[in-house]
Amino acid sequence: MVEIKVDTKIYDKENPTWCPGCGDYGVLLALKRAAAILKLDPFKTVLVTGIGCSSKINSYFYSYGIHTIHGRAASVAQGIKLANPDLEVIVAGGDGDAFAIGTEHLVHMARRNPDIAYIVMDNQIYGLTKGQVSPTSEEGFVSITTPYGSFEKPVNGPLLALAAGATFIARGFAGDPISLTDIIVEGIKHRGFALIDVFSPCVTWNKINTYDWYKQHTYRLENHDPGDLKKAYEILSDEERFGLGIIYRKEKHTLEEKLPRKKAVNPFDPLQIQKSITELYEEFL
Amino acid sequence: MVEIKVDTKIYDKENPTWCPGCGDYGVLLALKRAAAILKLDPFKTVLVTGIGCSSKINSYFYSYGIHTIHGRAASVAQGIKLANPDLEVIVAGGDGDAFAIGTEHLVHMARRNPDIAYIVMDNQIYGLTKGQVSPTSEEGFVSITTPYGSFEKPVNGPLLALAAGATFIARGFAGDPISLTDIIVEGIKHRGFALIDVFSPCVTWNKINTYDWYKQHTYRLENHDPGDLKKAYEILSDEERFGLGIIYRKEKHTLEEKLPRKKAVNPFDPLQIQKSITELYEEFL
Amino acid sequence: MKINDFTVRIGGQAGDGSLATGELLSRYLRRDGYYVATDKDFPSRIRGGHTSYAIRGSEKKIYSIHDKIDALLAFDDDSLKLHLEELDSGGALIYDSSKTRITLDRNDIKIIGLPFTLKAKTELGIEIIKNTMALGILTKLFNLDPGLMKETINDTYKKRGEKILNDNLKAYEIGLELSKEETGLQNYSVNRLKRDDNKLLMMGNEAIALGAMAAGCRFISAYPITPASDVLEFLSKYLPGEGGVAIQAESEISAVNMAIGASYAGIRSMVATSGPGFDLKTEAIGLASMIEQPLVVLDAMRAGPSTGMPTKTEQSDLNHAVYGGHGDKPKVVLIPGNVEESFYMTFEAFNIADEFQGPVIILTDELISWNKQVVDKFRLDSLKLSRGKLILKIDSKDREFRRYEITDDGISGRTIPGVLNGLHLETGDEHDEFGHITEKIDIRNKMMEKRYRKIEKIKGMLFPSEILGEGENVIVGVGSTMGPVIEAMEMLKKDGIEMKFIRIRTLLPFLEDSIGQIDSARNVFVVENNISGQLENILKIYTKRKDFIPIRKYDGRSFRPGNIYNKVKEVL
Amino acid sequence: MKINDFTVRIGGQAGDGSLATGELLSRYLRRDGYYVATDKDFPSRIRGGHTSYAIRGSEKKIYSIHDKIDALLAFDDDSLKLHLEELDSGGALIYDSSKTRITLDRNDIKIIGLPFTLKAKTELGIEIIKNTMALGILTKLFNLDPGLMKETINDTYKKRGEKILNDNLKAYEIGLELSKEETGLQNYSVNRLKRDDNKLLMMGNEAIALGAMAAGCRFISAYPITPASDVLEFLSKYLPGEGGVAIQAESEISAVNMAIGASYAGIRSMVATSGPGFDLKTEAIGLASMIEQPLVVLDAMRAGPSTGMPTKTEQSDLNHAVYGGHGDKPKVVLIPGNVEESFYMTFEAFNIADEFQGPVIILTDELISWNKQVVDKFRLDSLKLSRGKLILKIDSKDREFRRYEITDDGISGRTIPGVLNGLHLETGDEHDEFGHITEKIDIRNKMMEKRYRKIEKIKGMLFPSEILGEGENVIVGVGSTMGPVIEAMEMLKKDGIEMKFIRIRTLLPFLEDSIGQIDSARNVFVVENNISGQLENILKIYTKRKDFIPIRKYDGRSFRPGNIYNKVKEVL
Ligand SMILES: Cc1ncc(C[n+]2csc(CCOP(=O)(O)OP(=O)(O)O)c2C)c(N)n1
Ligand SMILES: Cc1ncc(C[n+]2csc(CCOP(=O)(O)OP(=O)(O)O)c2C)c(N)n1
Ligand code: SF4
Ligand code: SF4
Ligand SMILES: [Mg+2]
Ligand SMILES: [Mg+2]
Repeated sequence: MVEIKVDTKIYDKENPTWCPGCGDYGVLLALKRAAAILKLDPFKTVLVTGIGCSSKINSYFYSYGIHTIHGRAASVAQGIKLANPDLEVIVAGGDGDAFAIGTEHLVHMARRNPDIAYIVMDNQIYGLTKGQVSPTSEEGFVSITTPYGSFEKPVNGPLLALAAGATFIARGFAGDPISLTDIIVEGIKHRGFALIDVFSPCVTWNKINTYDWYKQHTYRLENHDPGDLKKAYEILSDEERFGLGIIYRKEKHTLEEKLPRKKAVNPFDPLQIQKSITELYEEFL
Repeated sequence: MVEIKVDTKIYDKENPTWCPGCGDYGVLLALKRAAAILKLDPFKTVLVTGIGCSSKINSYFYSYGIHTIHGRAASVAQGIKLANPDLEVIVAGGDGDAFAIGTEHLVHMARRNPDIAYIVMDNQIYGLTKGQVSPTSEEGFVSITTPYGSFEKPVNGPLLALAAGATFIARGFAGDPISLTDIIVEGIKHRGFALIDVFSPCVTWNKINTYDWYKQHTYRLENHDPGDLKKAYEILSDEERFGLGIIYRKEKHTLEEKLPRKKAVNPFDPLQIQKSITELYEEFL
Repeated sequence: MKINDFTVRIGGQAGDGSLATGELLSRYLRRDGYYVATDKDFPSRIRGGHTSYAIRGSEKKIYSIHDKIDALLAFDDDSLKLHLEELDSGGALIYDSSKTRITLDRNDIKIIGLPFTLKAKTELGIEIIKNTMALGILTKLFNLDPGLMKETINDTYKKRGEKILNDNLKAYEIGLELSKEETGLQNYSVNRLKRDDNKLLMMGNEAIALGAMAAGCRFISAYPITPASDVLEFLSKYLPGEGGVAIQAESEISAVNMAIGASYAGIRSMVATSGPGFDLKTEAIGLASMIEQPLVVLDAMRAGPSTGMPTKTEQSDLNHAVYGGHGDKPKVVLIPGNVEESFYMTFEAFNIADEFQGPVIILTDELISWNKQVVDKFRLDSLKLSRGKLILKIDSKDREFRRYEITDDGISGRTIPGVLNGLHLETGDEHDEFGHITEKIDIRNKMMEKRYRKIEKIKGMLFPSEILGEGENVIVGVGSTMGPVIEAMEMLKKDGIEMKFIRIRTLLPFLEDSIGQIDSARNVFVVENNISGQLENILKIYTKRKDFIPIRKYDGRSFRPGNIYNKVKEVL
Repeated sequence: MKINDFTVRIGGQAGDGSLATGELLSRYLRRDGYYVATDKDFPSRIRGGHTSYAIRGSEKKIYSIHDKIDALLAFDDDSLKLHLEELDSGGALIYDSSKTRITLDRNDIKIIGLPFTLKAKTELGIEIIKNTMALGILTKLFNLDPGLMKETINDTYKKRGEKILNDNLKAYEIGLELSKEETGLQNYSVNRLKRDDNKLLMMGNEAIALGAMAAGCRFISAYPITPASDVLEFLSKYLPGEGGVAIQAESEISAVNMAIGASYAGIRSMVATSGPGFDLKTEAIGLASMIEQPLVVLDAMRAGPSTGMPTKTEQSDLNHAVYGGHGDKPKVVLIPGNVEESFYMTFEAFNIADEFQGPVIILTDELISWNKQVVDKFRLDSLKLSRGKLILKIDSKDREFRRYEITDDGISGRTIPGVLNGLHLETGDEHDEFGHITEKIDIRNKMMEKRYRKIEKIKGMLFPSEILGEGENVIVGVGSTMGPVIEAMEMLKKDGIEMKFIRIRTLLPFLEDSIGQIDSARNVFVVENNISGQLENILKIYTKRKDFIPIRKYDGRSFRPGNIYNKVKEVL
């Protein structure tokens, strides 16, 4: 892989307040790089987040942004995309946001296949609330709410999204923002729903799943055909070693395309929307 | 398959108010037969439901019952099972309950693996609210809320549950209550979470997915090894023809077994629970 | 003697067609120039259980049925048991003589047994068609116009195919034939009114959907729930043609968050729900308030608590609408009194939401939501759309836009994604003018005050109380109780008792426009469809008086005028 | 001259250890016989941003810090900027001379610059240890007992390993050495109090967790949220040992429904959350009320609306607790005033929930939730557990049990699955005595009335208002404002102004026990930590008076006594 030199400065906004060393810096960098490569217009891009350390990312990325409530970013994003399909809509947030309180929305978003990329910054812990177990924490994981070790099998987010019908599944690592850039570029380019699960270490609360741990437990997918659904299930079913890269990709009609309307109403023509309803009076005679 | 003659009368309660011909009658019959075969003690069994036509089933089945709110039966059931693992806890309800508003709970219940069987009475429609599209309705399905046809890929409930970590997945058909009985028997016997997805036609609102339709689109699994995870994914990935029977089964530790407590507190000893907390004072000195 | 004003009740088992007959009668009446008010009562199941449909036709505008009915069309024994008492003397009981045998000790009514089921089965082979047949006897009793009735049947069933249409027309003819011997009801001097197409027959949910469409709402996301589902259903049919989206979400929580997203992107959007779903939307409504996004929320109230009685009516979500949700956040709560007003209020709700940039909640109850009334065609020319401080072009080249600029009236310019130089962050965290997250004391205070200033500012746009009648005895009410209260007032007037009716239409912010009149009244009756006195408790915050006389009902059924009349008479 | 009563503020960047130092000081003070009240202020992020911790020690029982602080330990410039004004004359400013250079024009304070960071780095190689070092100068200034301090450090750090313990002990010694030259503060006559182990140092969340354990709560399901998470965290540690379950659910909705399930199965259960999560639980709390299941819900209030300021305090969920949720449903809302009371109220909440069979909501705010106070060891012997009409053995052999029997007091026998012959259905739909779903008018009315009768019945078990002081000028408040109000009253007393403080402890059902006193008072000040006057609006429903004088604060910070004192002085 050759590192493409890009100028990410135009996407700078506030300085991050994440802890020094937090994986989320790597994700932010990769996102900025991807945006630069794709030449995303900040005025036509919306970065939608939930609540969590990771969800603060839209304070630090120069585009339109909406920082919603915990778990609901996916739904807000779908509303935005349906209302104005011309916008580039990207969702980002934590593992709690996506795979705990937001599970329902992720699953249904996947089956609808809107043209939205969802970047999960997965640190296998609840960062902002100070170190509770997360749905992606491994069994036995000791945290302040699981002092005797977690007694639940973790959620396998990408596998779940695949089963729900997602048309693009990838996994990245914040410790390798250059490779991650490529994944994000592909995810954003993908026409349809793209789930990008990124291992993004929390250096403050998760002393198990460190950068090193991820290096040991991940491998780069080589010669993998993302069109192979069976293989995708196989890769994702492996709960010991995690393949990094694009795991599954298939073009299908997007939600926006499948809607019955011919052409979306134009939000920039706000007063033309008022409508005579007299033609509907027939229903009431 | 030989039909076992069982006396189901002791499980009779109120007379169902379902529409004549509703698939749910078949599910109720199968459940009563299964209960009789397993000799379930009505006083030690709890049938937990959400809201919907199907969720009224615990008005018609003689056991303890709790008819909760839409989508939350799974959570209530887990609370019951954790509080008193000696109870036989069964959940039943509709496709809306399980795969729309309750998605999140189903997924997390599956990964926790409590010893609970969940019977989904899937009619691919919202019955009680009068015929709206359901998360399991097929693409193109015309309903009162999708007059131009559904534009969403349906949720594949059993596949989702498998991806979430369920240890027992089966599919049945209300039109064949005898085979369904066996499936329910096995599901209840299974130590761990069992998802039993039952095609249960709504004769009033769903004129597409009729008894005949299901007969044409289902087949009975023969010589299938439920221990074969890959095969299970394959069977469930088929969205044209639906295999009936036990699709996946694997024994794993249950949630109740994995909890850190030694022995569950006894709810029948209600006043012994008051506890001196002085030994904890040390934390506060 | 009642003149051109009568109520018919049709009762039977759920799913057996009484509702369809009621529909036909209502449609006929509208065509004949009548105003109509209806009241459905059916169980929360799909088939079976007692269902009944009361239809009142009148020359004057009405919003309620009578206490007494003038004809009872009873297709099952339950109808008789439950409704015979309601039947006014001089009225008619019509029963299906092929199903029921009757011995009654009332000789003040006309009793007519006709073999509907038998005839339906033998002559047409379809039992359910007995309903249409029964229109024959109603035609006779109330001297309706058979030609117009046939036209109505024709227009109603022609879309359903030749066979169904013809069967129904035939059934009606048989009904007329069967009724040939009967005479009309004495109490009525039914003149045919003028054929009039300046009126429409619709339920509140439809009026709301139309109001939304007229206001340019192009996005609804909702989750089915009784009695709100019709709004999504109606808009699913018509929004796509306007470039809009109607989407059934996976839950109420998803629905409201999608609608917030659409609103953020610049499209007028709404959600429609009832009690349980309204609860679930609580958190997101707070978000809309905090990020200052317009959002219209319909809560069609039903009998609670919890699942309660889903197909029954109640006015018990006032509290949640006004006070629900953690934290202090401005919102607006409107409550229309009838179907017609539901249209106008919905239209204005979108303007209000855009003007003050926040959530507007519309409360209806089942009596309005899904009972049809005849309304005058809407004064569409009088409707003006205003989008408030929506900014779609920005000249300044500042890197970030002051989305939450502190202004005198608290309202800031709002821009949407896609606008050049309009970039900002919206966040439910406390924030500064650009939307940057902050916890600074001075900014926090300014932002809280700004948000509350907006509410003061828009008070002028909101719906003042409607005052009807005069007198030192006052009735206060909200929503659908309007209909029965007006009827009760007329009954009282006949007894020489003049009442003043104050109908509150904006619950939040509470407009204190009628407080003076409430305080100075001799007696104040508060009519509400709930057990705990939610409206009364709101009034008590603003009024000096504590001695309200409650008139409450919480059995899931709407008020009858007599409930109010009797209570007033007890006291006065 | 202050005697054995002083406040120290320690300020720095989040995550750099100021909180740990405050902890040590608090623990020391408890050991030395002091009562302690604390007030933390930190941002909603993990590292960085200004954090400060104020600790007050006093001989008498206290629930609030002072307006003025006696020592400011400033580890960064922000601390100086933000808190110097607070520093009382005669007090001491201690700053880190290796980081900051100071030129100040205050000569009424002692200014002490010591090179903490430098020393920490050079002598121990760990910057963060400067905090412990700073305890040296505090020891000197307030004449604390170095031996007891070392013991405290020892007990605190010994679990963290030899190295950490020794480093901290060494740091303290260095701190003492550095401070050798300094003299004590003049204003203080600090006698060492009696070493006293009849007191405990804890935060409200811990008191609540302990109250729950004592009451036999054996199930908590919760979803992490500031500032309630500690309750789940504490119980995760200790419930398994009692055969109980503490489970972090996938969401607040799941949590509350699990807890309802556990309660239904006969185990006392609770949930703990804050604003956004409280919203999400709304629907299920209504279910608990309708199916009549005991449930204890903690809402630890934080600054809203929406995400608001998660680590800041507010009293703005009163409305939602009292009025939230669709439909009319009985529930109980309690609000404790301090850490100690939180324990007792939680214990009783479980009894109340069992007695009336429904949800009991406890409201705390951040000032109580996670600020530590010294409390007297609990009077455990005085606590009596009552499970209400829980029935575990049934003699009758009826096929179904009358779970919702209509009784005089509205309360029915409750049985649980597993009980022979206790079989019944529980449902959120309206139901008859056996739990069969029904919509019959008479049963509906009886059931609604039955549920509301329960609330009347249990009023006697609830917490009456607490009245402190005497006089015709009254302050009304709830929750944590108790602390600052008491201090303000003392300040006013010195000015010759006697005040009466009415602290409402049960918000729902509203106990009208203090209404007479409120109505007859000359002036009534209502102190509350919110912008909209939620408490005032509740009072207005029951009182005749409308002329309350609001004292409100909504910047996310707790009241200081002076905020109240000043406002009262303005008026009186
Ligand atoms: C409804 C609701 N519940 C709980 C919270 C508290 N909360 C804030 S962030 C968070 C989870 C953080 O974990 P994650 O989503 O993994 O993000 P991270 O901080 O690890 O990046 C929680 C539970 C909330 N804000 N809203
Ligand atoms: C929170 C909430 N939302 C919506 C409803 C309305 N509702 C009742 S049943 C139901 C869905 C019914 O469909 P399904 O779960 O498939 O059950 P079925 O009736 O088909 O058996 C809905 C949406 C409700 N009761 N509560
Ligand atoms: S707490 Fe963890 S996730 Fe949050 S900013 Fe710090 S390192 Fe990152
Ligand atoms: S509506 Fe459908 S699901 Fe409901 S009872 Fe009738 S047939 Fe069954
Ligand atoms: Mg995380
Ligand atoms: Mg269904």
